[in-house]
Amino acid sequence: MAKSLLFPEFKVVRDENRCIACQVCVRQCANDVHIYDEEDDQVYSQEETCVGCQRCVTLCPTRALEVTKKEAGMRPNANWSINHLRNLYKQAETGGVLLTGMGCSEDYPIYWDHLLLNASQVTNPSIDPLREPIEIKTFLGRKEEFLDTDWEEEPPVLKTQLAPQLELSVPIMFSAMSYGSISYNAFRSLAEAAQEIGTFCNSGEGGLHPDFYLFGGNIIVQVASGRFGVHPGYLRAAAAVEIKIGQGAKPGIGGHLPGEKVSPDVSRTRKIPVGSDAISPAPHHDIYSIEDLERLILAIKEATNYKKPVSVKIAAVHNVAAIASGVVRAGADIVAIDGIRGGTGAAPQVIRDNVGIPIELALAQVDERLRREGIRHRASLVIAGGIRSSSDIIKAIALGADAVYIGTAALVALGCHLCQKCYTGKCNWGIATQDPYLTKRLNPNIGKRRLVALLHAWSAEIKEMLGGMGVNALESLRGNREHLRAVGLSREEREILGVKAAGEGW
Amino acid sequence: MSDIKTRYLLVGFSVAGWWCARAIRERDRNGKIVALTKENGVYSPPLITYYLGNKVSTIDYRSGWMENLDLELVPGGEAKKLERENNRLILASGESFVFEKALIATGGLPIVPPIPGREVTGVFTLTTPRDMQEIREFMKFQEGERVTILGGGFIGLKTAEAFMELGVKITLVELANRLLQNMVDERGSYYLEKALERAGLEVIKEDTVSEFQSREGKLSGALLQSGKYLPGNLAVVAIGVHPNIDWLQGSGIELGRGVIVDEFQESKRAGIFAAGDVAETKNLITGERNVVAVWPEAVKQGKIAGENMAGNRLSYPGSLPVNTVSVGEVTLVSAGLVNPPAGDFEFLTTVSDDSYRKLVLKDGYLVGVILVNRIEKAGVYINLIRQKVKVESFKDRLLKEDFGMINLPAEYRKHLVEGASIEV
Amino acid sequence: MKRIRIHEEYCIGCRLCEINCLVKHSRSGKIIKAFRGEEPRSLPRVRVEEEGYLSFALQCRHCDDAPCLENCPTGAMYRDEETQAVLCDEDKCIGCWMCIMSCPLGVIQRERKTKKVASKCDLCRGEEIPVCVKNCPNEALAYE
Amino acid sequence: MREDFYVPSGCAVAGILNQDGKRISGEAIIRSIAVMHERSNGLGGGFAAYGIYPEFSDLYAFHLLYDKESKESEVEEILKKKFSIERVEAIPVRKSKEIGDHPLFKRYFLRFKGEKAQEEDEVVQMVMDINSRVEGAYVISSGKNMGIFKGIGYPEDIGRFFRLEEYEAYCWIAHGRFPTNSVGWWGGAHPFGLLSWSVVHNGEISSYGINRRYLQNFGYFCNLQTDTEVIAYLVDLLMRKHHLPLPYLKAALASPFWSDIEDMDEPEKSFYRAMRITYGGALLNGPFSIIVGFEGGMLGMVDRIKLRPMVAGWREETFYLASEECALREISPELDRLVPFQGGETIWGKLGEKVNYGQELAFSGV
Repeated sequence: MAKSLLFPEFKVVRDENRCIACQVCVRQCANDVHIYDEEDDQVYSQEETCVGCQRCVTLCPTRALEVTKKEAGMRPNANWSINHLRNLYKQAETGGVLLTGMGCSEDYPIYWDHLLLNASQVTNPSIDPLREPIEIKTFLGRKEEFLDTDWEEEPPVLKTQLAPQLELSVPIMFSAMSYGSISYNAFRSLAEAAQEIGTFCNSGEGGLHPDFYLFGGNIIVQVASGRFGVHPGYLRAAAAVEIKIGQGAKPGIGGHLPGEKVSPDVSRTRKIPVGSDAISPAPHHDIYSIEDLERLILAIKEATNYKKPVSVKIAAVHNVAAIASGVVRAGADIVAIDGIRGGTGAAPQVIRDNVGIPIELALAQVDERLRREGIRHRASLVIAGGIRSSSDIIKAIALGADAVYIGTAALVALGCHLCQKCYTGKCNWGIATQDPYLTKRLNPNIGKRRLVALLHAWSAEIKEMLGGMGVNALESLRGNREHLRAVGLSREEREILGVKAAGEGW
Repeated sequence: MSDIKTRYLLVGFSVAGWWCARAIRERDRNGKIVALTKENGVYSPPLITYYLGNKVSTIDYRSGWMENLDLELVPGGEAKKLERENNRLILASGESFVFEKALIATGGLPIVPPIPGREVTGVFTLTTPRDMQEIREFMKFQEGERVTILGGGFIGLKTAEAFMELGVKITLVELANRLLQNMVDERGSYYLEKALERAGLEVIKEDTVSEFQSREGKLSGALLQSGKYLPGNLAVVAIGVHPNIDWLQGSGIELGRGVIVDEFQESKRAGIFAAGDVAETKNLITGERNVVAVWPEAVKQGKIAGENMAGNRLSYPGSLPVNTVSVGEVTLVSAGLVNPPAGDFEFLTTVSDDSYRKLVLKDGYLVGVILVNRIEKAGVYINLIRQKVKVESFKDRLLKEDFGMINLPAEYRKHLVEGASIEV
Repeated sequence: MKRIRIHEEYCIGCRLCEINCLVKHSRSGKIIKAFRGEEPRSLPRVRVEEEGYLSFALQCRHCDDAPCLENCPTGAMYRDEETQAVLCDEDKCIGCWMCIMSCPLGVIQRERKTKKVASKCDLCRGEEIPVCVKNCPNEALAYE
Repeated sequence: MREDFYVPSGCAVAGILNQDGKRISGEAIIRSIAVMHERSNGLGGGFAAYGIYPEFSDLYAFHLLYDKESKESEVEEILKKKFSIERVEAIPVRKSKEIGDHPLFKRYFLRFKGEKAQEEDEVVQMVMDINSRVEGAYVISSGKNMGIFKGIGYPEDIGRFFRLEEYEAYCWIAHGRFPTNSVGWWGGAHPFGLLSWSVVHNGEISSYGINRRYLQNFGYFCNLQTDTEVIAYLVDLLMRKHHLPLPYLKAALASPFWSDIEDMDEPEKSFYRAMRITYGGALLNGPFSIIVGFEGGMLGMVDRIKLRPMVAGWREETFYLASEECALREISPELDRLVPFQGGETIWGKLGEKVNYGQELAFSGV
């Protein structure tokens, strides 16, 4: 067999003075990096298979381990980066499309980091969230332009019936991550946290495990091109239904759950054979145009008695504003837009890193376009794709989002270390795996607690920032770009974002 | 003398009596309890040999807990007669007690066969503190260069264990062709005998003492049936005990080898219970009636009798012979049916130079276990026998190196690891 | 009483409980020294049992009706008034192994040299939370 | 001169309404607002007066401000598209040393010529057109039988400049301004008006950015860079187009907190919930106390946590509103009742209606 030219990506440094050969690292590595030699009573490491997940480093009781990026010995070359070389070797050896997990890791501008928030000084008091209510409750769904009301009654009687709404206690939801791509315990953590917080998690295209029907009131179920796991009970169980057209990590292509992750339980949930790859087609084969989407939206509304909002998720692509407008006109109650930094369990690396546009620009354009067309109220706007902090969220709200989806951030809260190997099914943190030896590493009680804590923390920060702006209700910030200023952006970028330059007054 | 009235009368206050009193107190805080013991206090019988061997400095048994029991202890209270018609018990001292409920827990008495010369000074039994004290005093004056122990069963070995610590030469005389024949199988005996040999013990099998010879009323040696002569001025007869029931003749209590009790530890006379080495119960495995004179069964029977005397209705699942012996470098554990009769038994064994483990299965259930040296999981096996857990499906794992609770059926295991209450 | 509860579905088999227990009951109390400087190495009083992908850490349950305690002829096994833990007084222990024979969980270990009970969970006397619980990275053990 | 500056403001507000419709001279309101001199800084003052043009009560009275006289004909050409101009005159002013340079003020009495059904929308459209298209001309009021008078200066000086003691109105509202950013533009002063609505405002609307975008959805384009403008448009949208009656204006503009809505009983709860969900973009946030003048009455409203002061008072048939109690006592030393506003509260008075005493307070001694 020809020698592989691939070189280890990581270096495992073991401090022999600290190592007690307790073998915790050996037991925790699903990639067999650490090996115990009984004769020598020593643990050795072989770096070739290390993915840099840091599981061993975290659990080592004597802190004897360090895993660092290995400096490749090749002559530095600005054009032929180490990553390019690795990929070339790998493809020359395998002849296949390179797969990866998580979101785009390329160095494109992150506009959140070029947007600054406002605060009150003198002319307008800031509001102290410890002493005054600051409201961040959010409703998703179509809003009426006008309420036909019989004002003679006391209280007045509404003649207009409100469209179905999702009530969120925080403007943060958990992105679509299917049971299959993530473990039962990971999904359970998300669902329980969503329920406790009063928000929603999204089933992804993974169907709904029977255990999770219990959380249906806090779950948005997805209907995607593979239609995995979709049946009437599934639609009925959920709080809302989302038609997935595209995903930020892989716009234009379908989904792929490697067979390694199709365990018996996943197979039952998805209604596919154990061990078979679950491949969702690139398009929905019943949606070849916007009219077809309208038919599907209507069909789902009909199937759910017009009781549930229907969301349509699209990837942020060049013409996203016009597409979103069409989606709203097709009857979507919620439009979810996923930017280029959106995560995935498995995607071709070349697509993930090169297709789509940043969500900040997409959001600004979609919101503006819908307002210009006078249809902004007809759908809520949920954005996703690389939201990292409460400040990203509050900036998204100010740009015009009703709420955000967080995926990667939630997984990181659960322990993900972004090793990008979700597609292998060997997640050492028990998140993106179905291996029962690994899945139990995520205790859903801990997972839920951490997610709840994260959302509490972010809520508190959002309230602090809102209070600082002198705003005590989130709706007063939503689309209120006067509270944003741009630094280090070109005029063109500022125009696209609809944000003035830092230094400009009102 | 007038009668002393009591709600509960415990006749004998060794381990069965002690745990009976405790069980009564769990249910009845106030009812009067009188406990009779012919000894001077409450002691732990197994410690007698350890005390002799200087391994413990007291034979006291949990006297620290006595206060909580709130009972009236009558030392030197040897029962003489139980009236046939009345709930009245008369002591050798003439005192009499009228009770509502009684526990007979008078234990066992050593068996001493009618060997000529058995009464001479220097021939002892070793089951009571008094025996132990006598031996100690005897040894103070006459340095025994040889101790002859008659009996190679459990009691004989315990006795041997005690003397080994004292640095004397020990000869063990056993009538059967191997030691500990009731507790272990032939291979078990082999490991034991090897260990004793290494420890310098002399073992004479298929032989017994035909006469204790004496000089001036003091033992000078033991003449064996084979004609062999074992000089020495100290001998211990340790061939076993039998239930102490003679005083119950004529009391209307049904007697077999011991006091015959039902599954509630109650004798044929309502309100009168029996437990411990004096009680004849059904064997958990064979269903045969017999007296199983071991500590754990005494505890269980005492507790159940106590519960039932105080108004509960618990039943005893049956007796299981369990025992453990450590002599020299060998430790043995035995439980249940270790020498089963011919029939449908299955045996699982592992053998190594210094260890031996044997499990006896019948119809997929564990019924007996012998462990030599590797005894750590003894309790697990014994509980499988007690709880009658079908082991068929995981029998291949029972003797694996890392066998543990994890190999057991989840339901059984979870019940145990909850720990709230272990069924005994 | 407070007990260590086992959540076997979350035991990840890392054995950090054993490691921390060993250190807690070592002479130095320091992890590297306990493993590399102390002879003989102390024994953990908790054991991780494994079968397939299933595992759990098992230590004495401190049963209400503790058979080891009932069957101990010397009273070496006793129940601590304060914590309700079943503890072994090594001064009283004579190494008769009645406790081992009685324990349905097989969690009592013996020290062959001293012929004493060597490895019996003591709920880390003096600690608010036993170290196996405190150091379980996945809360597979709980003290409640 | 007009600049695109947003001007945050501190300010004083005051209002007088005679609920019997008795007309009173501007003297009283000038005294009332003058007492709160300290709340202004001389960079803006203004008044709205209702019932001042009884002889033209069915005509639109447009008050025009011209920075550049040359724009008059351009404006008049636009007006003529939809109106017949019945009368044009300069608004009489009195020169004083307090008021220096000033723009030209003219008033037009206009009769609408177009389709009745679209009348008010078309008037609004016309105002938007002139204000956004004609540089140097600005419609400062566009209602019937009412007018707005405003400019740069202390309000009492502006009042005298416009000779308001010569006008008689059943309702007066007034504003004294304290902008922290000096802008020398008369049109930026308050009140801000559209049709017969007039708004004076003490505060800063931190929701301005979204209120403005919300209004765009309904064809209102804000180009004055003042948050008072959005309030006026919101009032027009809600009250004229969406028919919200006075008691429910606050359900949209200063909605109860969600926690208070949760505590309500049905069907009230559903109503407030629906209002808030629907009118989230109209919610006014930040500190404010505002007085809205309208045909036949006036209304006071404060923000949800009452970050700016306002009191209401009554004496017989007269209803008073002001930032400070002293402004009421100045013109009516005796009051039948005095009520400080609670967070999110609205208190209003209307011609011919019985006195509305606002909410009963749980504590006394105010």
